[in-house]
Amino acid sequence: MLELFAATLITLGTVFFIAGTVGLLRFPDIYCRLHALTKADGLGLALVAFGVAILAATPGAAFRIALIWFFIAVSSATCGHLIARHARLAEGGRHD
Amino acid sequence: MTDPLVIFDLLLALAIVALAIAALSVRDLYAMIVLFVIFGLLSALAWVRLSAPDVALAEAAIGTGVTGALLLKTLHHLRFASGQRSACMTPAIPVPTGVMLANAAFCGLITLGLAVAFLGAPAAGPGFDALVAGAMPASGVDHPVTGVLLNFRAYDTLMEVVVLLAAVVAVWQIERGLSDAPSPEMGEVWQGFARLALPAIVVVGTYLLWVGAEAPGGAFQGGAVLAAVGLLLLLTRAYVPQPHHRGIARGAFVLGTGVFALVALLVAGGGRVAFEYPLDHAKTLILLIEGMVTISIAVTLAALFHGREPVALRKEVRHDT
Amino acid sequence: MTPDLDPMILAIFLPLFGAIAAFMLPRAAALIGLVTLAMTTGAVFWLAQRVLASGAVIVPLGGWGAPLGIDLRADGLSVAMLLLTSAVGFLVSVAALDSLKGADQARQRQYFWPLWLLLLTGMNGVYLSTDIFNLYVMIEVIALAAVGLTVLSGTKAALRAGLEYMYASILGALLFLMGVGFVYMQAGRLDFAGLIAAEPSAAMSAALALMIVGLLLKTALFPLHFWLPAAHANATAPASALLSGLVVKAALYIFLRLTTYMPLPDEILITLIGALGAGAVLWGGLQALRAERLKLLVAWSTVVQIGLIFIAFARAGQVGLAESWKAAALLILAHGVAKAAMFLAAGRIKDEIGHDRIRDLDRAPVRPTLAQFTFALAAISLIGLPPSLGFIGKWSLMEGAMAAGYWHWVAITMIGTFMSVAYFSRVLSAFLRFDRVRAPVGEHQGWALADAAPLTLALTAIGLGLMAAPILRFIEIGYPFGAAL
Amino acid sequence: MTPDLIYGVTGIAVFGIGLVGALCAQERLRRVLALKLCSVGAGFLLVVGAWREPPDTPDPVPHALVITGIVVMVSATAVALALIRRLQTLEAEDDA
Amino acid sequence: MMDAPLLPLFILMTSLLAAPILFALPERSARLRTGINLSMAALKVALVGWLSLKVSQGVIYDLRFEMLPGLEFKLQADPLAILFIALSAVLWLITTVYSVGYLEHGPHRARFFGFFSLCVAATVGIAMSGNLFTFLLFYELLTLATYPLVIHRGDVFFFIDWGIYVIYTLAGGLVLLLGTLGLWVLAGTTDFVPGGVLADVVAETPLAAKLLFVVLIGALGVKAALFPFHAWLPIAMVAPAPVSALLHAVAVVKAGAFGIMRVVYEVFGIETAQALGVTVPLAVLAGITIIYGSLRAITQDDIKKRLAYSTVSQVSYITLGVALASPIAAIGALAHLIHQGLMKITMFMAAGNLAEGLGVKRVSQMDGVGRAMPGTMLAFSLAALGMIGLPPLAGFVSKWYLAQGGLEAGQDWVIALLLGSSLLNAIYFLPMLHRAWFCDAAAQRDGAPGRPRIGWMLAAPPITTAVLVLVAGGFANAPFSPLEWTRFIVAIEYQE
Repeated sequence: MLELFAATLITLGTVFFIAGTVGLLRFPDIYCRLHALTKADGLGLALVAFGVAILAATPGAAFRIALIWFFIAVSSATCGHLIARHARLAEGGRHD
Repeated sequence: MTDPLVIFDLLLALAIVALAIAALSVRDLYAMIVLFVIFGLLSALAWVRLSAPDVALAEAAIGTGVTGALLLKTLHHLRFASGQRSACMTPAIPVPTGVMLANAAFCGLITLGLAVAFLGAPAAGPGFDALVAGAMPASGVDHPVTGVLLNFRAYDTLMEVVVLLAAVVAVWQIERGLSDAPSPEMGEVWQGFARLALPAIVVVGTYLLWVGAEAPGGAFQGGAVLAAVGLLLLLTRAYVPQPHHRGIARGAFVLGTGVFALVALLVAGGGRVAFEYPLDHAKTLILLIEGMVTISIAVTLAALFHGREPVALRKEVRHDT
Repeated sequence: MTPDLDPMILAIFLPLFGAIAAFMLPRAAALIGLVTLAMTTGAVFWLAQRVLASGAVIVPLGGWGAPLGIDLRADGLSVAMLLLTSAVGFLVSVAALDSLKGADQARQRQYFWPLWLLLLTGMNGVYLSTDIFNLYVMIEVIALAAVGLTVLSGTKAALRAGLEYMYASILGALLFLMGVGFVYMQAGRLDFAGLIAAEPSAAMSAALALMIVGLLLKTALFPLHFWLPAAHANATAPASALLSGLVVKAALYIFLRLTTYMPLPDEILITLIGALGAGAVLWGGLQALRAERLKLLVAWSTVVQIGLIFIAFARAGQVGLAESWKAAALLILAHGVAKAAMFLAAGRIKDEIGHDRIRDLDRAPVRPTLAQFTFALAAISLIGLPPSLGFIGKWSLMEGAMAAGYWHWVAITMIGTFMSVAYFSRVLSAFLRFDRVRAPVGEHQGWALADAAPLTLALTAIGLGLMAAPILRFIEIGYPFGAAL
Repeated sequence: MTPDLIYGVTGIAVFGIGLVGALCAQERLRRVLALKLCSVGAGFLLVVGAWREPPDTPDPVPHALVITGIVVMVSATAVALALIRRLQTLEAEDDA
Repeated sequence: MMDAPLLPLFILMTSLLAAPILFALPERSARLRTGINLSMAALKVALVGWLSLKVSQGVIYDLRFEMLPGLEFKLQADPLAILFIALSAVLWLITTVYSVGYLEHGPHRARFFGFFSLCVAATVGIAMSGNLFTFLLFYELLTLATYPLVIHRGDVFFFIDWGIYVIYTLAGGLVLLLGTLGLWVLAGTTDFVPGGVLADVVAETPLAAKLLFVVLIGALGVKAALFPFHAWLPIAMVAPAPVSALLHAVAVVKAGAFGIMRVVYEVFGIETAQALGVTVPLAVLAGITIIYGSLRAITQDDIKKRLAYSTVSQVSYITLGVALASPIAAIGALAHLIHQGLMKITMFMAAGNLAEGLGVKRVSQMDGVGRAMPGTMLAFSLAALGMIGLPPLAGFVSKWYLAQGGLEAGQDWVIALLLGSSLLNAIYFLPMLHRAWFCDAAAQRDGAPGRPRIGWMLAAPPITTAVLVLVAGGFANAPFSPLEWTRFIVAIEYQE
């Protein structure tokens, strides 16, 4: 039962990843792509991590997975910010 | 029925090859570096599949992480130095397409030959398995890779640290204290992230070093992760290298090599040769060496990223003819 | 605790500690460098004495023993190479004291010593190694230190040449590493004994091919020599002397060892390598004839000499006699000493005259007579005129080729010798002319202490020819070219 | 089909691709990258050679060698990149 | 008397060690340089005298040093060597005096005398070489040492011709290397042994032996200026006079001729060579060179060039005498080695005096020089008459023996050749003497010639050697004369 739940979560997470990837490939400009990527991946990762944590046998492992999720979330947010910022600065440079 | 993992392996392999080709053929150098970083991470994944987690860690941290950072820094410098944001850097004489094709065909032939040789080689050939298994109890550590690195083939590892030392000496020699491209302004979010990440990275790095004795990890992986601290400090300009820090930096560069070599030399005696640690102290000595080497690796990698020697800026005399 | 010192360990560790000390204390770098070199030379002599007394010696590092651990092994050939390296290195160091004394060379002075001592560590390591992966690491130590030395002057030409050198070095090392991978797959071990024991197979052939191409790239055999002339010509004089006289020999030495333990499977391949050597002799000779600058000419002559050594190798491989390797070994030693002398002399001439354009050498108002004399002596050895060691090497080469009826190698050697006479006499006659334009010719400057080291090297290159017989006997200790390990 | 076969061929392909790049690439940076690809290819070969059919554990020696190779390669890359940066600075000065 | 087994080495060292000292001396310490030069040259003469005494008493000198396994550096002092060393030692002393005077205010004297010493050391080494390998060593040293001497006064125009000189001599050296290697591979030894070392090889592979002969003689023929390898010699006459004198009389061409002797007598052995059928072609080649050189000499107006072509012709007498394979001709050849040296050195030094003292460099300017420089011209005339073969001068003695040898060997054409050659000699030398003594100077030179300004160091040497020419011819049968010594040698070489 628990495994089925976990599998569902992981599948759902994967769907978000695929959606994010499609967005990355199909969206017209960098901001839209970032939007698709960060949003979808953030959620996708959370779902997958949660699913895996359920499957993990020990609480210690679950804790580590949580840590991983936390750091990836923080760094991907920062990355998204930096990329957007860089793109905006570059645009500004082009307008000057 | 085929193992589903085989499909995963095949897909991963295809992706790795495709990324390698893409990285070399994409026009934009920035895109090239990004593709390379993905390539490196996927390679590390492939090595995990090949039950080589140590190698995967090293590749991810050093081969991809540090190398990627070095490449990005250089690209930034090149764009700044050439005063433009375009990607084309080299005033190269264009190589005729015919020559390129001939080269490619030549390399293709070589690759084909290597593939044939590889397929003809024994699937799981003879190796050091039995030898290592036999010698592990006397090595002072429990993790075989660490045993090989710091005991059985410690001489290689010492020389590897020497290579690192040579690299930093050469880089300091090459890049004089000229004004560099200013590091980019990254904003508050970045600063905050750095503050958040720093302690975590320190913990992870130290953990990797410590765990190396019995599980994947060790001096190099730990050192590389700690080097990331240095990178963050340099990038956030929380630390700006000063000329008077050079002595300490030099000390840190040579610390690992020096201690390693001294230990190797001093254990000789009483029938033992160099690098032959007395069994009772093997673990302690190895940990000592690993600790010192980790510090050196971390500082050296950070210094390699920073590049130039922090000397007082002055007009440099040039002798171009 | 007093550690048991072993000369082999010392030969590697002394320069390493020296490099660390020289890097930590830049102000005392020169002193540290000289002391280290003297001590290393002492250690090598100690080792030589030990080898003379008891034949080849082995140190199993860590006490594990090959194939799990790494063994250091010294036989006649490796000790001869060590002696060459440390003795030539010592004299080049002495010369470096003078040639890096300029006020604007503080940086070069500061970095020359640690880089050179690291280079020495790597080279000594190569000559004592018996493990192919260890050799890979060693050639990388050498490569990084050598590139650092190449670009010491910081000029744009030197940097460009250094970058090309770097690319070639890395690529060569990686080809070698790939070969190591194949050896591991097939043989399951990496020591020399494992190479001998390995069954011939496609993987071993691939390994051999990869390692050989990698080494040929590093040792700059035609047509893989493209990086060498610029790198050696643009480095500062002592660095050029080290690079040309010693560094290329490391890869050459590995090549000799490797092909001893893994014989090339086919005579055609051996002939091919000989043909590349012939190409080097002819092409390098032509380029040397055309070179406009003195150091470039000397660098091209290195390409020629390497080609000659490979001709000796090809002839040796064909005759299949242990005897025949000696010509190659002698030529390596001769070239090491003479080329170091020649680059130092060329550097002195450039320093004194202010340029090194061959065309204008005779217009110079000053005559660095002793440096010119040194250059001429070195040229005698490189051309192969008696009684220099170069002559003895060439003699052994041609003798063997003639005895075996390989007249094409004799012919190439003769042509090469003739060409070397032609391009060196371009320089030498410029030294001797003096009233070409009736320009005021200054008094020759007489003695200069800076000329002592190159002159000693050049005289050694000539004088060693008289010692050829004992040298040959020494090289044979421990059967470096026999099958027995 | 076992992983060693798949990744062995992958490694050789990557090495070959790197070789093409090292010989043909025009930009200095790209040549450095091509060499790095070669080293990854060589790493693959060694890791594949060490692999043993589970449940056997792989041979640790090649792993150690690859780690050494990675560190050596990053050192060489750093030096090559430093050369490139310095050269670019000098060339830019001369253009200016 | 003390016995010194290292005596040959000492003789070599007197000039070999003098060279670096002379190089190192500052340019301005001329007196010290002259002192060293002269004392070393005198010491060498004394040592050579001692050595020849010991050798004539039957002491055998044999110094060996292993260079490569089985291959030795070997010095020996056999009578043939003594002959050549004695010639070079005596003439070195005389030429040194001459050069000191000649270069009194010239540039780069340290360099000049250093190489001058090396040149003589090489010649002495060639003489004492105990095997072809050692011979090769000194032969190359000789090439190297003469290189800077010849171009000592060279200017840019000269360097165009200079290439020819370098190519000829160094190619000769290389071919000699090839020949030495061939000998080593074929015979397993390169030793000079009376009677030769190749008898077995000739019996087994005559073709290889013939090839070897051609290679060796070709290589040595370059230095001996054997036709068609003679072209470098007239070019080299741009050298300063003392260098030309030494080159033509002792060092270079004689080294080649001496080498041909060693090869024919002691590598092949005269009987083996005869059996191989290579001596007659060599004799013919020598004959062609003799005539060709004389013919070319006639048309030269430049004095030194005329002398140079004369050398081409005269040195081939030696080769001819060797190739005739008769003991009497061999005596003539060996005697000519000495006599030609004495005569030619006289003439070159005299020519140098003319150029220095009067600025006379061409035959057409020689009118009346006899009255202006009587001593010099007397010496010149004596030597020229000797060359022509006028009895009782030295040249006559050697030609006489050669002719007799030709008869003995059954090669009657040699008589005709010698007569023709003497006639040609007369044709190119007599007009010079005629102009010098019997034409009026005023017709050519502006104003009165005045007293030429040459010191005793220039004037004395040619007169000394001219006296020696007289003595060598007139007292040919006295004990210790060159002729007597050559009889001693020939007895050894022909193993009688």
